[in-house]
Amino acid sequence: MVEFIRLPINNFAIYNLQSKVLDQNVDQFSFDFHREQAEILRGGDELKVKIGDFAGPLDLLLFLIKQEQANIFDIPIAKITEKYLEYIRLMKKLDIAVAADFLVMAATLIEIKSKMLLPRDPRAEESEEEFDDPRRELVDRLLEYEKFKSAAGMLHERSEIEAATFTRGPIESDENNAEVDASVFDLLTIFQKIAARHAEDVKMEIEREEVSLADMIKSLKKRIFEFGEVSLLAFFEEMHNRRELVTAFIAVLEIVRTDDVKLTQASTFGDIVLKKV
Amino acid sequence: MDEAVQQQPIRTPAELVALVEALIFVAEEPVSAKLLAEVLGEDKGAVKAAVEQLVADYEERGSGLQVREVAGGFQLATRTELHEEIRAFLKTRPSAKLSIASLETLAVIAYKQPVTVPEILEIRGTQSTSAIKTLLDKRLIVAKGRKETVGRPMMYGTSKDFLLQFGLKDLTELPSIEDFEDLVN
Amino acid sequence: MDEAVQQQPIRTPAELVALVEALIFVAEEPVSAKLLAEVLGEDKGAVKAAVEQLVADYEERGSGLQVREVAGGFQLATRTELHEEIRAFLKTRPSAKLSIASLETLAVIAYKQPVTVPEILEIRGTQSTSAIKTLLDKRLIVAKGRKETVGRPMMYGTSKDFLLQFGLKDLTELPSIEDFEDLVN
Repeated sequence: MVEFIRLPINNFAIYNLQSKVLDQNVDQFSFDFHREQAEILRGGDELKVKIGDFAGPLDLLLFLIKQEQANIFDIPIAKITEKYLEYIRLMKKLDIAVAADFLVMAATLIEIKSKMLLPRDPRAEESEEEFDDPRRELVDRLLEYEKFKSAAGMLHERSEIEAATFTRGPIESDENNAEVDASVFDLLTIFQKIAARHAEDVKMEIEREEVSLADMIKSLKKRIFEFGEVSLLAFFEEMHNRRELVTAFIAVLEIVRTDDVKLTQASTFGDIVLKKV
Repeated sequence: MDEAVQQQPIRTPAELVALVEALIFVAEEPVSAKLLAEVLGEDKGAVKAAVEQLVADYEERGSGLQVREVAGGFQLATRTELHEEIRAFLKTRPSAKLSIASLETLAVIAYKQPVTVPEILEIRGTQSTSAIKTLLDKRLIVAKGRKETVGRPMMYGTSKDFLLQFGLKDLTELPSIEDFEDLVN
Repeated sequence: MDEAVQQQPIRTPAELVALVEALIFVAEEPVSAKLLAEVLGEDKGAVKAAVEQLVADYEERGSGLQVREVAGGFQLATRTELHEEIRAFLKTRPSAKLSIASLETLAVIAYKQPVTVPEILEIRGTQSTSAIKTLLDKRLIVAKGRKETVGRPMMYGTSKDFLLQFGLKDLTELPSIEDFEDLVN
């Protein structure tokens, strides 16, 4: 019911909601999140709610700290925790799945808040510097995270510039084939695809009738004497499953042993041809 | 396209030459002056003049490239005199790329090694002989002895070069299904 | 290659510039000065000078194209200012942008490589598996073996495509992560 449009870097998202939600209660969206209020845009029977879109709990925290114009080294933890929980409640109201990481952070914030309320050990008060601020670890993480967030912004700008340059169209000397440059990730995904394909084949196999060795020998003999020679590759490719293939293989061995037929191969790994002598 | 025409952009002749050059460069096939004029919302005569200017520019400065008219359109191409060096260069290109069939076969061999041709056939559902030949030629796989079953088929496994090309220290570094479990689904 | 070196072709500087131009054009990927020198049997210094001349030539005549250094090689590409007309011509829309989550994950991988999923989680404070999948699909990152710790998790690093798509000569061209600290405070 919610269409989620991500707008990178701008840090907000637009949610399209069914009118049903609109009728319920508009008040619930009056959320002071973006620079102004969350915008509610009506269009036909759709309701769009524009609220902050955050890449993770640290992203949200940084946004709240900036919105409150607070000092990152002295976070007003009670206020920020309250705002943080408000956001999560809004997400839940909008029926947007809240990632577990956001909930973990909520718990961390509450824990820090309660620690801040505890009276300080009077002995520690002698030197202010040694006071172990419960916020310290969080601040360190935020500072570290913010560097990478800025780096992400830099990458975004670079990709924008890059998207504006184009390389030449195909020319004659390019071999036009479907070749791919592979990584180990490709190997694994390809292997999984094959395995999935194979699983389907196995299901179908059950329905097929089995060909007896005698029938196989008969049909192969008929072909050899009709056409003079038979490509083993082509013959084996006609087989539908492993059992048939084994039967076909034994049939070839039988024919070579008992009849005037020989096997020839032009090159190593090349096709093998069954020929009438 | 109509929008462009209505806009009637004001471009200097030099700007038009540059644009025409860029469009001929990115095009997938020779581009006609008519098409260029349409896209740019310019007069066909102006575009023709720009193309002529471009042809002359490449000619005059003794560029390794030329703008030539072919199949009713214009195209950038290398100058014919340079064909020997170009051929020599194109030959040196690393052929590390693999076809889908080879890649599938390689994937099966990597994960199921040591594995025989009939076993690969069973897993892939198609013949893999030419793919196996390619992989042997590229030294990505090697024969690993014979399997002690009917017919004693040859078994294949990945080579040292395989590890090198895929940047693996050893086979235990191959990603497993579990590594990507969350990612792949 | 040895043949070419023995031959010691005598070319004027202008001829070398033209040849370098033609080879950069035909190559499907950026070409390094080293490879050009090898193929042409020329001194690497002479080739570098020729490339520099070529870059300057394109710049000076206000061409719609540019010769630029990216992913360890040289490449011909259109000038950024012309992107609107080129898009209209190719009828392409700007490619799908990466989400903030993917960009952040990519930033962590670019600066901390080789890096494991738990390490990325640590910095970003959130699971990044779907972002990693996206980045692998787009070939911006590659698996770089396993870390020798408990569970031997896969490590990730950036790919050549990353350099290409972000217009970087090499990883050292990335601004230092500490430079972003000043912006923060």
